[in-house]
Amino acid sequence: MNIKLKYFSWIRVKLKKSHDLIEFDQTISFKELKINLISKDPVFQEIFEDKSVKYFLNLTEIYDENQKLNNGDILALLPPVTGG
Amino acid sequence: MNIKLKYFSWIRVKLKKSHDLIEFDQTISFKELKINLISKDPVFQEIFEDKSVKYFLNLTEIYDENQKLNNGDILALLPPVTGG
Amino acid sequence: MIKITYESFDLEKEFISISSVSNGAYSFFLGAVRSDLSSSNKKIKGIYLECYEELALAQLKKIRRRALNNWKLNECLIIHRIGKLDLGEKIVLVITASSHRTKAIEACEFVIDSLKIDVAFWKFHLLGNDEKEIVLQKNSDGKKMLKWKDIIN
Amino acid sequence: MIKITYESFDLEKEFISISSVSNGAYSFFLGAVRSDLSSSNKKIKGIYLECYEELALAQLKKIRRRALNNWKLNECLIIHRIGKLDLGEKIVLVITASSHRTKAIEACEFVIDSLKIDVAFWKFHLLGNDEKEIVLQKNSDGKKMLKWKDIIN
Repeated sequence: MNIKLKYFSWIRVKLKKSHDLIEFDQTISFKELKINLISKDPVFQEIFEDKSVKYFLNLTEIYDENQKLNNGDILALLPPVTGG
Repeated sequence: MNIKLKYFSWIRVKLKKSHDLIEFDQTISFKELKINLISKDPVFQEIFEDKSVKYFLNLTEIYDENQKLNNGDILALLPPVTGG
Repeated sequence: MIKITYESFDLEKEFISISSVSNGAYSFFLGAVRSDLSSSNKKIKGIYLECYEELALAQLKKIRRRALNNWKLNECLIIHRIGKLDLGEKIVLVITASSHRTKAIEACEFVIDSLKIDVAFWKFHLLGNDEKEIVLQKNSDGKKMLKWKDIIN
Repeated sequence: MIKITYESFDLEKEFISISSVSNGAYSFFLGAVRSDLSSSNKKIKGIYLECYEELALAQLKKIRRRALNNWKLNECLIIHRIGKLDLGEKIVLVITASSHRTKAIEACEFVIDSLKIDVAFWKFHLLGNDEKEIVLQKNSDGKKMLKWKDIIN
């Protein structure tokens, strides 16, 4: 299954990319995804430790670490917004 | 001496005119002016009894009945405003 | 900038006339002629605005000065129409300009609230066939003004 | 009406697009690019606005719906620019339209306040020589000054 990751603001700048498409053999949880990402790039450690970062799954904010992710899901990593 | 009177809103409508120029032989007070006006036209009775009417002498609101009026003064009679 | 005028105005042009790179925030209030019923339940066709111009200008200057000082605004524009206006036409425009939004918004509300109870304009409803009706001051406008007492020197 | 756009906009045209004789009062908030200093005390030359467009649209719709319902507005327009903006350029416009002014003013402030903390836009200061600085949400601690290149298209 595929998960699309979207990065914004300083997260995008830090990772030097705006998105990723990641493949997994089986369904995973948000928590498992985090562990997987940190193992690939330690920058994710800093991102996930920042309590101000929000996570939106298919345009809806998620709070539950155990949230299951499905094929085709879009997960966005958002620093505090500064528009207006 | 001359006093110019200016009428606005319902006062203007009631009196069917927007202003008056009145001559007096000698200096008078606002109170004396009122008595004089009522004697000429009883509509002024109604105006002066209406507590919501304000009086501006040369663009400054007056509250004192004993305020002296001088030659060339402009006295405006203003109902509550409704602009904006 | 203060204007009392028979002419309508263009919002973009008025904005440009006061805009500057010092301003991060502009708050506008625009009043317009609303389709309404008269006190005798007739549809109004428009309004007529009467004004004691010399006094209104002096009163508007005072309100503008207070807004500029109290909220440390960079600019404050007030335009008020007079004469005959059709339904939908603009009556009054207030624009406040500041570095920050809260000041602009609060000051703009103060200006329009003050204008409603302290400036020498009077509205008449035009009902057709030369019939007119005087618009009376709303009690709520006077009460609303009380909220500014503690804020303004 | 909600728009997220690279283009600037004309206040008069946007007003006309939502004006109606049912509205006696319109409240506008206009945010613009202010001449400011970066966290390193450099003069900013402009800003860059990033956006997660699908999410921002959904969030703006929710805020607009809330404003319309809560203040019984007749209309609410929100326009937000994205991309590169020079000093003085318009960033955001909110217009609320109501029969009465208090509702329009309050709702307009609600919309801009909500937008500032709940909608997926991010600002960068442009400092010249390809130098950029992320603008932090107010009250947030820690500065994240970053120099980067290939972000702006």
